Amino acid sequence: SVAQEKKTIALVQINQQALFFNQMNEGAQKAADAAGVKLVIFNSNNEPTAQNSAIETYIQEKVSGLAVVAIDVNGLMPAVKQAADAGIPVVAIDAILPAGPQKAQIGVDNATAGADMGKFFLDYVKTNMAGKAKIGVVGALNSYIQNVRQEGFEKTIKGTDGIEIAGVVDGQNVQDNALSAAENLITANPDLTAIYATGEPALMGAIAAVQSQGKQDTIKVFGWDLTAEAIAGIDAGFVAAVIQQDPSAMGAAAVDALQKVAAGQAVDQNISVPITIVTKANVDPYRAVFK
Amino acid sequence: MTVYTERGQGSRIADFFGEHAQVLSIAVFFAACMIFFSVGSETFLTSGNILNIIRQAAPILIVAIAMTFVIITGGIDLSVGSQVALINAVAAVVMAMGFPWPVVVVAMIVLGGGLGFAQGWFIAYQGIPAFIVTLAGLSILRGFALYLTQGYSIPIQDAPGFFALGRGIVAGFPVPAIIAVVISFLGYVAIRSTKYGRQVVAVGSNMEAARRVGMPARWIIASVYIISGVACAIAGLLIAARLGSGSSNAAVGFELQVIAAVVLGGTSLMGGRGTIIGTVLGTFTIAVIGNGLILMHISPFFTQIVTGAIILVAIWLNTRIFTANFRFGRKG
Amino acid sequence: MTVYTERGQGSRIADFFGEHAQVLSIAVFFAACMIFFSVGSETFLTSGNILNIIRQAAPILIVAIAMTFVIITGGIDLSVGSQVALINAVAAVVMAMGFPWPVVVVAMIVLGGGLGFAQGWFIAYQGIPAFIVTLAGLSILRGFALYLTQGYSIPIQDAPGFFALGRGIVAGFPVPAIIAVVISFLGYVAIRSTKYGRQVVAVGSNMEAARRVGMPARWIIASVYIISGVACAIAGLLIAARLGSGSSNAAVGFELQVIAAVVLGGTSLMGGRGTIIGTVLGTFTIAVIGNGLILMHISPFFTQIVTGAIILVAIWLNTRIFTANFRFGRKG
Amino acid sequence: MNQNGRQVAAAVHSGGGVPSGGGTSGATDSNPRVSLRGIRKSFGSHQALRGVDLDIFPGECLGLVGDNAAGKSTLTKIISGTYIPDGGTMAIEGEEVRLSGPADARNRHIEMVFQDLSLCDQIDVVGNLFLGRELSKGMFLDSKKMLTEARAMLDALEIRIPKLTGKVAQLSGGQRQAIAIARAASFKPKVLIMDEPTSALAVAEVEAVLALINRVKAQGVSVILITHRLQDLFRVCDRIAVMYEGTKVAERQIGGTNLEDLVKLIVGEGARQ
Amino acid sequence: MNQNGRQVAAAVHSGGGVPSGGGTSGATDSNPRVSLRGIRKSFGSHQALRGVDLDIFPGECLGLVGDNAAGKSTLTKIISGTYIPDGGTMAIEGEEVRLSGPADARNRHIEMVFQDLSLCDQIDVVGNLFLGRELSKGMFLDSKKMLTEARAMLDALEIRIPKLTGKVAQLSGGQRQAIAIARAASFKPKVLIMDEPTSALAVAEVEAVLALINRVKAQGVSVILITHRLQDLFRVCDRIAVMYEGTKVAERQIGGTNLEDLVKLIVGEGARQ
Ligand SMILES: Nc1ncnc2c1ncn2[C@@H]1O[C@H](COP(=O)(O)OP(=O)(O)OP(=O)(O)O)[C@@H](O)[C@H]1O
Ligand SMILES: Nc1ncnc2c1ncn2[C@@H]1O[C@H](COP(=O)(O)OP(=O)(O)OP(=O)(O)O)[C@@H](O)[C@H]1O
Ligand SMILES: O[C@@H]1[C@H](O)[C@H](O)CO[C@H]1O
Ligand SMILES: [Mg+2]
Ligand SMILES: [Mg+2]
Repeated sequence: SVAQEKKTIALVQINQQALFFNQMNEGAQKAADAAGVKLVIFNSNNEPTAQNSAIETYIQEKVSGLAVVAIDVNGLMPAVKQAADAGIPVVAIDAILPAGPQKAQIGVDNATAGADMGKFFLDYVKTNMAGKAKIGVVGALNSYIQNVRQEGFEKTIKGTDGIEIAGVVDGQNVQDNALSAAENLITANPDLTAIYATGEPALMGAIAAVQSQGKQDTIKVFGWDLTAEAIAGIDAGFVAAVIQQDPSAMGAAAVDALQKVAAGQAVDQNISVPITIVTKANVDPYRAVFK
Repeated sequence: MTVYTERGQGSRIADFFGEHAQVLSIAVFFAACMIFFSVGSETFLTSGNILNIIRQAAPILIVAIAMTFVIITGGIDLSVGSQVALINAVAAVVMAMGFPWPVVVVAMIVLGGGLGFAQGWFIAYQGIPAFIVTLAGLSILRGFALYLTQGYSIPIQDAPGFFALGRGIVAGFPVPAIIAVVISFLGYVAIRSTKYGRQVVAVGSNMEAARRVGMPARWIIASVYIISGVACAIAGLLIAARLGSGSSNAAVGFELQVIAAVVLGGTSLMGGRGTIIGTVLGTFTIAVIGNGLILMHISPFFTQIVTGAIILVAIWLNTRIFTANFRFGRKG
Repeated sequence: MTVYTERGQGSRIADFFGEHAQVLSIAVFFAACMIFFSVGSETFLTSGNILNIIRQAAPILIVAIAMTFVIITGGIDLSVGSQVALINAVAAVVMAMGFPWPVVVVAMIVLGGGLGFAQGWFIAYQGIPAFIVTLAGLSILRGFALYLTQGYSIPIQDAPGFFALGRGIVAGFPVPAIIAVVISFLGYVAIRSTKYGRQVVAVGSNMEAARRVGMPARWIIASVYIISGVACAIAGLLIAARLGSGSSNAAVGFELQVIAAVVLGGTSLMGGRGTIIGTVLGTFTIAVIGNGLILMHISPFFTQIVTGAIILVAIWLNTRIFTANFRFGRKG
Repeated sequence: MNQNGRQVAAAVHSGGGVPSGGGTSGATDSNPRVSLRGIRKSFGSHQALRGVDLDIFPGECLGLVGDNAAGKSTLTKIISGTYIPDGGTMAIEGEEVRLSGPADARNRHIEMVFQDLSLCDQIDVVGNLFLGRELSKGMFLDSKKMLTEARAMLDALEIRIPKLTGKVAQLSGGQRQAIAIARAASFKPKVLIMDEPTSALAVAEVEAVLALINRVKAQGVSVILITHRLQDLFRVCDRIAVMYEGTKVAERQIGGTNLEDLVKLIVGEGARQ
Repeated sequence: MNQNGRQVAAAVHSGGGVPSGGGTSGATDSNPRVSLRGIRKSFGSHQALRGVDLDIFPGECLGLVGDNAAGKSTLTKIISGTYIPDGGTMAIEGEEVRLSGPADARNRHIEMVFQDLSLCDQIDVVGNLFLGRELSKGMFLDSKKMLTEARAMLDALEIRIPKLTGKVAQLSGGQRQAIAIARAASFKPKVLIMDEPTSALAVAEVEAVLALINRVKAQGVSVILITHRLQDLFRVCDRIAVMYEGTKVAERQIGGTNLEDLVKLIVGEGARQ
């Protein structure tokens, strides 16, 4: 049974190595504090079955709500259903679960956002790069979401005149691997003029690679997830645009949704947390967040 | 006055403790963990939670049993996580093609054995160190899983019989737990009481001696990797059945968990020495710690630190207090 | 007619090949990779790309040199990735506090040595298997890194001197490459020509014999983990300088890369046998493969598969063709 | 196989009463059980054996002596299938064979006590005695029966090992050697090779081993005994072959030699050309 | 340390010409170099040594004999610091010491040839000879000097090892043993313990070792020789101690015993009560 006065909500996280997830945790924590509930967080360190095991354990503990950030979106469903059967409401954050008993899906539409970035990229090339670009992708092939982002982006730009796609390298969602992969991408394509990075480790790696290769003047970087380094890159001019999700808001929204469900109120099935494409023009407000 | 006297018979109890120091100490440590978490969390000792732990530990236990064989021969299998992921992914892909699940189960076990044999062949017949072969296997097999799924997770639909493998309950016990117990028992009997088990120990103890007495040393070495492959197949199927999906991300870091469980159970990485009971206790110790820390609401920032520290302390006690005490028994 | 004749002097060349089979074969394989990629990609042999490879390989090489010492003693250090991450994170945190970078560099090297000693103490003085100690270390130290950074990557600002460590060029060579070369050279001399190197080999070859001839066996074992810790500190600093930030995410999976490089270079995981030249060649072989595959535009879905397969083939050739041929030399 | 005429064979065979050098050991009336011709073996550039001919007859004990590193162990390891020779032929009971490995040799009833003993340290005494020949009941090891028989095997060698279910790792040097001897001698070998079997044994145990050799000889077993305790040779051997630097330099009937002669042959004095 | 009176000591000491059982070895004029009292050592529940007293004098060779597993190796390993005894005392030149380990013993010039030889297989012959005593020039190994000296060390034992820079792993049994002996004998020991040093050696090499023992004895070294080749004892030993099942059961001056007597003492016949 749960701590007597306080209700407990559990957040099952993917990892804590990306800032993104930590900000989500912080947002959720703040919201939980505000609502007077206890929040417990489980870090599954990228292991899908560990997420199922954690949920099963929380069910035994009879927590009052579960927020999940899935690694294997299909594989998590049995545990989600089990929780629902046990009367515990579940909301999903970030990774999109297939249809099921979860009360809400919180996050961004990654395919659309990827496509949005694609459009932004095309505009950018037209106006700033004389309509010609050779772009390489630093991806994370083991991340479902990042594959969706990659596809959304590639679909949008494919076939456009003047745009050449140099290929994809796999950073495996690990920063150093992304760095080496990005460096190799750059040396393999000396005429590369743009990079698209599908997530935080990939973007960090891409930025460091551009710096270490001294290509700040010739390569423009587009990517996901702001960090202090990304902001510095925007200031330096070689990072053109970064999609900023609002992980903290996602975490908070999850707690709020669970609170509402517990109170018997209705929640939207899809709680969209809007993205911002951050460029030199609108970066200022983010400086405080990433100090 | 010359006195010829024979040495006395040694104390049987001291000998027993001395010989089984490893298993006894992990047993004591396991019991300590159980008590600690029972006191620390009301949920811990509920039957639901205990069954949970057993179900969750089943895939690790199955592979750890096989890994015990591998390590007893002085080898290692770093590719188990990747093998599990590949089987997991292939099973989902093949079932999505419409093959009936019993066929898939058999096919996956054969595939697992085949993967194991391929690695075993390099190790036993080509003399390449197990560490490097299975490290290459780790990379290659997960690469295949990734390629096959293209990074997506493949849902498994409408196979209630298959799902029962991962989620079913028979006579109050989770099916995976029953499978794991049966496999542990088989492993126990095989190591202790069969000719094959004796061969495995002999090869691990002194490979050249085993060869010289006419044992098929190479084949024995290859065979433990087949066992490991089959165990990975079973674990991969159980995970697929539990999760209802196949994904190349399954079982990341699994190899280290499994090896930790085996070593914690007193099996020597130098080969020649190991017990199934130790492995079972080692596996459950790790599973209990994982579960207990969740229930104790340890901050996720600390879980890695605490888990590592507990394992270190467990082995340390094991080495210092138990083994030392028994070894230098009658010091006083 | 009884004829007493002495055996002839063996061929010196055959002996030379026999003794250095491991190093020679990885050298040949490395050369083969170089030729293959030079033909397959125009960019490969450009000086920019070569410098690139060397710079990327530097942190791995530095730690691999230290790991060679560890493995020669019959040990292993699985915690190197986590040590690198922790140093990387602490360095950034401390620099953000305003300490001047040279102080931080020295402090981090001391910290690395301390971490190494802590692990070495458990291994050498408490007799706990290196595998388990450093596996616990892997978990604990990354946990600390995580806790310290709270998941943030900590930017390092305004330390051009420090950045030069990771990105600078001196006399046309990247600074990390120069550091790695110096360390490799020191390692080479230490193993081959110093008393300490002899002690390391002796302990790995026959620990009890080393002890019996009065060598400080425990201390020698502990010392290689200190070396490993210091090497990790240097690597962590280079990575921090190169990335311009510190993060607990650094060097994930690093341990397996490093061990693969060492083993590929012919160092035996059983201890007692290993060379620095082999490790250098092993490291560069892996680095060249990673780089070459990207230049050849291999689909990223295949890189893991191809990398693993190439390593396996390299070792296989090594074992089969070279070693066998030299060993059974004059079969004809 | 021919079970008769063993005693005879041991007495009748002739074979170089004179040193026979590179040649064969001369004509003989009985057929050798094992016959080696021109055996060569190199390790890297080191020629351990440079063309050795040797015959061993049923029911005889052949002493194999020579300086350290002369190649005695290497030669006998070839007979026991442990090494595959680089050149030369081997015939067992007249039939030319190429042993594929130790299992093959053991199947042909060739047993060997190795100089390094080749025990499995982590296995108990009983297990080592039955290594590769475990008794089983159905699928399972018959531990009880093995324990009983093991005791009998060791008693025959008069060795005192209190606990047969203890691991062999920590036994004394002599105890370990006794186990290796008992293992090789107990399973009805036709050829029994003993590479310095008594080097670590105490007096009584040495006597027991010599008695054992005489016993199995009488049963028709061919024994090859490598030893540096030359006086022992005269108590059990029928014939002695001397090796020097990878070659066989002499062969003597036991009646036609003495200690002094042997020592001279071994160190290569006098006979050197 | 006292460099005089060694020859004397070797001749003068008396010590139990009669079996001395559990007691001390009797009064003596000279001071023992090493003196053990009541040494006990158990492994698990097995009592390897059950209270042993022993004195070794300068310039004498003490033969230590006994059945297999009697505890000879264990006892000498205690003297060489390899094992720490569970009970009893040890005095070196009158001063009671507790050896902290083999390094300590080696610093006190106690050297031992181990029954298992304790060589490092992956190190070359020279390296094994100088193991733990590497010669260096500044920071670096002085390989050249070590090579020259190694050759001299081995020549003294008349052992033939063609390539001193080869690894010892593949050497023959006798060659390996010779290396172990050369290592222990070459660094001016005061106490030289040899645990079956000649078991794998050929005739000439055995002679060389016996000569070596007589040579070092003459220089005042105390030698403890464990061997099962009883006749060798009479060529080098001054006194013989007999062990039985973890105890010392007898001590004899060499003049007061013969082969037959020793065999009886070893197997416990006649003297048993
Ligand atoms: N596996 C091996 N690899 C390399 N060299 C070897 C190997 N085995 C033996 N040798 C070499 O072959 C030669 C003969 O060795 P062998 O062991 O046959 O001698 P031996 O006559 O048995 O000597 P001993 O009486 O000392 O046992 C030696 O010089 C030895 O170094
Ligand atoms: N490290 C050890 N652990 C356990 N038992 C041991 C150990 N060393 C020796 N023993 C036991 O102690 C007893 C005495 O052994 P030790 O080696 O001293 O005999 P020994 O007199 O040297 O015999 P041998 O002539 O056969 O060499 C034996 O029964 C042996 O099994
Ligand atoms: O959406 C998140 C973040 O973008 C981060 O880059 C890690 O992976 C994804 O799940
Ligand atoms: Mg030999
Ligand atoms: Mg002994």
